Amino acid sequence: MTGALDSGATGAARLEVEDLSLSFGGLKALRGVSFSAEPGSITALIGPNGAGKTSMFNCISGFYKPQKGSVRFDGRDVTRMHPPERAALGFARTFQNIALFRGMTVLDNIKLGRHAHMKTGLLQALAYWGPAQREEMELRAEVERRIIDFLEIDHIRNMPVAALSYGLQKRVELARALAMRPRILLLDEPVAGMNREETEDMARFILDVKEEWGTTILMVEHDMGMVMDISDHVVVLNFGEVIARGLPHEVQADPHVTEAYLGSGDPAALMARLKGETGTTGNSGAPTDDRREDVA
Amino acid sequence: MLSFTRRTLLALSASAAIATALPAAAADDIVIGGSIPLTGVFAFAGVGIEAGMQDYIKIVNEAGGLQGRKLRLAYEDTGYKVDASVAAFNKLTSQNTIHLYYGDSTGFAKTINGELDRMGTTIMAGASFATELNDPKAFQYQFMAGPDYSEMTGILLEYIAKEKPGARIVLVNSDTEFGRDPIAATKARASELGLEVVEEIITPPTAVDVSTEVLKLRRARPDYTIFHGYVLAPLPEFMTQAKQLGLETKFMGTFWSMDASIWSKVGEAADGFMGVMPYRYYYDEADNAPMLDRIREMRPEYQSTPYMQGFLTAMLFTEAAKRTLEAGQELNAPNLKAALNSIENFDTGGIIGVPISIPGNSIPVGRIYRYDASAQQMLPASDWISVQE
Amino acid sequence: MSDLLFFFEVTLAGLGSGALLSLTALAFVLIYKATRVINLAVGEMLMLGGYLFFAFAAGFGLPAWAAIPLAIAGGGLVGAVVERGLIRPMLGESPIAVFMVTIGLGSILVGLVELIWGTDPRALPAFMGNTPIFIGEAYVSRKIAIAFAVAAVVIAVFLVLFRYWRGGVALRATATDQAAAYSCGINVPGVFSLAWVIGCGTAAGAGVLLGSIGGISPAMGVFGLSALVVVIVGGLDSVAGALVGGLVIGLIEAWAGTYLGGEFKLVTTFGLLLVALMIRPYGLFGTTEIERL
Amino acid sequence: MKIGTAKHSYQADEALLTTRPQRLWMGLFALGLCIAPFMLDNYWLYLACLVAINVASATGLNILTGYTGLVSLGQAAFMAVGAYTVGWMQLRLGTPFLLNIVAGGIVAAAVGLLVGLPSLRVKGLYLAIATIAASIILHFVFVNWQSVTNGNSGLTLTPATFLGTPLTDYKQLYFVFVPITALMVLGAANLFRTRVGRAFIAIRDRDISAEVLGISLLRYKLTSFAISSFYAGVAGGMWAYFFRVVTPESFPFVYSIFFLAAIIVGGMGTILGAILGAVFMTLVPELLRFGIDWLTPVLPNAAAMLSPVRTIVFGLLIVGFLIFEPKGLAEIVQRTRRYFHLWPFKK
Repeated sequence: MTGALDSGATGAARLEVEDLSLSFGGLKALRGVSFSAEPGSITALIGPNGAGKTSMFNCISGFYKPQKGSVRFDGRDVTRMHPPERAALGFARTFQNIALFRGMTVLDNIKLGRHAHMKTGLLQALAYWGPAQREEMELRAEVERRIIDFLEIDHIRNMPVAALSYGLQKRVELARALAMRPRILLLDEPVAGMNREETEDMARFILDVKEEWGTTILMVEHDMGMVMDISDHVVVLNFGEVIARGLPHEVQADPHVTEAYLGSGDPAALMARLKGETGTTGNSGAPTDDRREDVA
Repeated sequence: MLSFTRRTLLALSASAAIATALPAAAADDIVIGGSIPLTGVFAFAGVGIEAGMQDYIKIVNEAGGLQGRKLRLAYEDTGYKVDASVAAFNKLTSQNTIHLYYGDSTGFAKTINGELDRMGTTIMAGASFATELNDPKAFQYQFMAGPDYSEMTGILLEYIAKEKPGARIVLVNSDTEFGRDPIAATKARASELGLEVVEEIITPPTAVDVSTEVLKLRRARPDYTIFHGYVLAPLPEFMTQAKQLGLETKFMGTFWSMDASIWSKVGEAADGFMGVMPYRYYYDEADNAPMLDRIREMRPEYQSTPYMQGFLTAMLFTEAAKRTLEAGQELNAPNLKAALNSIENFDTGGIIGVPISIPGNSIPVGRIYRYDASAQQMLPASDWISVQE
Repeated sequence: MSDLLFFFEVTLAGLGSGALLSLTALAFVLIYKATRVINLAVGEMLMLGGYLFFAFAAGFGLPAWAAIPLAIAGGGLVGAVVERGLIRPMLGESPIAVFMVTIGLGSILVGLVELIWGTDPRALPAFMGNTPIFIGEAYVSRKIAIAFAVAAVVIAVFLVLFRYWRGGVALRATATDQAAAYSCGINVPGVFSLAWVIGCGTAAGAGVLLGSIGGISPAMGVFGLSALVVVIVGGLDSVAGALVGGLVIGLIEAWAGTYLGGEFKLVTTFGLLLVALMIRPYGLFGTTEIERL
Repeated sequence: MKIGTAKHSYQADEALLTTRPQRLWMGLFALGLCIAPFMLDNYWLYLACLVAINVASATGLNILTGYTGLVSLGQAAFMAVGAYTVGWMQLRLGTPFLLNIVAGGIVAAAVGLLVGLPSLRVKGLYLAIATIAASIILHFVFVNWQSVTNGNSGLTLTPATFLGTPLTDYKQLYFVFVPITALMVLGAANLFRTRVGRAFIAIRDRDISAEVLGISLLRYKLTSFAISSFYAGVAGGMWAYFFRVVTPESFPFVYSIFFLAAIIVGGMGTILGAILGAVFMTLVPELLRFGIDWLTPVLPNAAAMLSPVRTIVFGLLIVGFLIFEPKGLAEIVQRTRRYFHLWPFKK
């Protein structure tokens, strides 16, 4: 057990999605999507609203069962696995609308991330005795050392999350995902609704995670500036299909992509977004997909 | 939290002491404790019981008490809930020396009897006529001022067997401890007497709609229907529907559904209801019933059957205490119970129409009364019947 | 008497008491539909209706035709007061918290009734007549037959009102989407009040019927539990579900009570409830939606 | 704010009582609990025992409802399972007291596990109603499983024997019940320092995201049901030794509502809340009894008002706390603490 705790990252994993199809009744959310995220790299999944990005994420983390296709994790087929089992393998994610546990402090939220890797049983927990206590202490030490310091959230560790600003909540979510010992980190719109400064901070943290933890990162993001800045690889979805993929600058130049975006909203804004202006996804902090998230 | 409790306790017990000190309580009072249901589903009984006990105590005290010692009733309302009854018991016994206690329910009696055995200071009577309690071995310090429930139905059966040998009987009982109490004994006794139990109906305790049960009754065509485990509802509805259907069955009940004032509110449908009653009614004009005269003198208006029960219980408590004191013995449970059991051919002043003896825990005598809707009274339908063995 | 006739009679009796359950369930449904509140105090509202009738008819000596509307209006008034005083402040709280408020309310109502009228069970003044009704050879208790007829008429009226009356349409609109109803100019708080007034009035009316059959007592609110089963089985937001569910439960209770024994009534109903919850958690006719905390 | 530098170790920071005044108060409280039986008369000892039983059961319900967010109206029925188990073992097997109590808890936990199964499919109000159904079915079993439960008459227990002494009076019972309850409360507090407790809270706050974070809903919802019922079973076992008669009518449905009311009034989802709530809700009706004592000279029929007034006050407390102080007494205590922290000589 102690050994396990030291190995914060037991190596980045390779994620492969192959020919994935998902439909709700008659609505086809994903049609034969294939892509891969290479170990230790940042892959961005982009596309206009309704393109199927969140559905993709939900298939990867196990909420949705795709009708066809597979998800492979380091070559292992995980398509039929339940979310908790995937978590134990090293899947970690953040949510589009923050899904922190409002009844807990920041520290407890982060600790919760480690759940799948801990062993304390019910009776040990009731007694808080021996191994249980040791495990908690080791967790605390590691969280303090590797996560709280790293993400610069020392000052808020005992605050209830409900009292935090939006940007900080997003950061705590990242912290919780890191506590999950991710081998692949799924970030669902990590900077949505943030101001420029917060966005830059977050971009820096994501890069730091990649460098220091060496984790594979897959993110959905609307902020093109950030996507272009930090991604190693970009996959573009539209109407549930992959319409482009490649290096950031290649994708940026792809006419299909421009067309997809232009077709879906106010052209000026979208052009601006493509050029890398920030803060375009709205700053309500409560993205539109509320209900879908709940059903998920 | 603790300081709160303690402080409150001190304040409360001080003021409680003042409050109870008001009616000039003397240290050597003989205290009758009581867990009495003045509220809740059994309030109608508790209110009468309390009045009856108070009145008898007044009579004794006006005559100079017991060897100069006054009687006093110290009681609490229980709402007919066992835990509240136990709480009241503990509160009262903590504040007073209590040798005589009135308890309100079977559950309470069973709960507290262990405590009584341990304390050895107190005997108990109460509102429960449960068959189980009528066992001097298991409940050595318990008694009841009348027949137990099985003895009550036994008296009814005795009457039926005489009126109509071989009669067909339906038993209707509520699905409670109270309701199910006498079923087995009743069936056994009926077959001994050559009566036929043709149907048993169990109703949920809160039954409001009895149509299906009435249909069962109609199919069984009994001569007599014996209810047990109810105060009033759903008896009137049974009787109304049976009348509509032209059923000939006679409806009978046991002590707790025998009060005349309850039935007077039902009206015409109540006419002809019969049941077993161990005491005389308030208005009974019997010779040699000085206590009834006395009650009517103290209370000009009708007093309920629970009143009589309370009155008689207080009388028996007093008699036991009196006999113990007269024998120069200490007031404790064994002495009091022995004194009580020494009661033989005792005249209750007419509350019960025949002299009584209490060899065990009950007084197995009673009489059949029938409700007359025009007179709004329960009138005697038989002589006194004893099922003492 | 043939077994078949007996079965037929039992079935009729079951339908009769089922109609009362439907009526009570309707009170649940009306309130739930508009306000998403499960009002566990419906049983106590029903009891209160019985006592109000008792007060008007026996206390003030009013004739039944005057006492019944007064009892229903009294129930509605209490509903309005409760909605404004207790339920509206809870707007936006978790459904469980509001549910618990109604449990507390039930306790308060029981206590008040005990304080005012005492705890003794009482019989209501008779107003239904006594002549038995026979369908062919089968006997039906007159009170039960009347209860059935009244419940049937009331439910039919509600079904029509929902469809055609403006208030009914507003209620349905509010039930579907509160925010949208607001933006269409529907007075949503008004609809909430209306639902509580009508719901509690209906419960009070059911209480008068129930009380005239079995008498009244502060404990008669337990009937609400059986009605709760009806709405869970029928669907919390479905008037038709209340109707069908009530009849189904009434029949099952009658059959179980007759052929198994009275003690099986409640356990059969609730056993059925568990099965229903496992198979169709949203009821036979309810909208597919699982309540979230 | 507790800054890391103020603590010598994470261990100290993770302790249940982190400040010196807290430890002082707890010490005083424990001392008070030890000497209380020598100060109290029989009636207050009776109440103290009853409070201990109710605290144990309310703490269990709080784990399920307050922390895991699964509403149960079946706590009294689980207590009944524990009480019957204890009664049966005491009478038929004559096994030792502590073993019986633990067995009562385990059997109740098993039943709770079964009753918890619908929680995988239904939530919220529907689950609450499923637990009502379970209580009614259990009641039916108690009435009809004659050979074990003795039907309507129920079981009459002999006193418990502990270390060779029969536990007959309330002082003796106090010295057994209070430590048991204290242990159970401590266990509950410990639970929420570990991953198990965190998982419960996560399920309450957002069960869907909890699943993605690696928490098996199936397992933890059922675990929560089992623990909660275990607590109820142990409390029911103590209840059985306390009243010594267990009948189907001993644990009515309102007793389940009582526990829900206790955690609402005390404060859901805090250890302190369940304790305060159970103490408060047990003692308030008793204090009303004294109120009636005072009123009697003025209002002759005051005694007849006690039970309705209790019923009304019970309802008012539920409604009042939900509307005006949804976080319960525990929040009031916290506010008071914060207020005193502003004093110059704090800590």
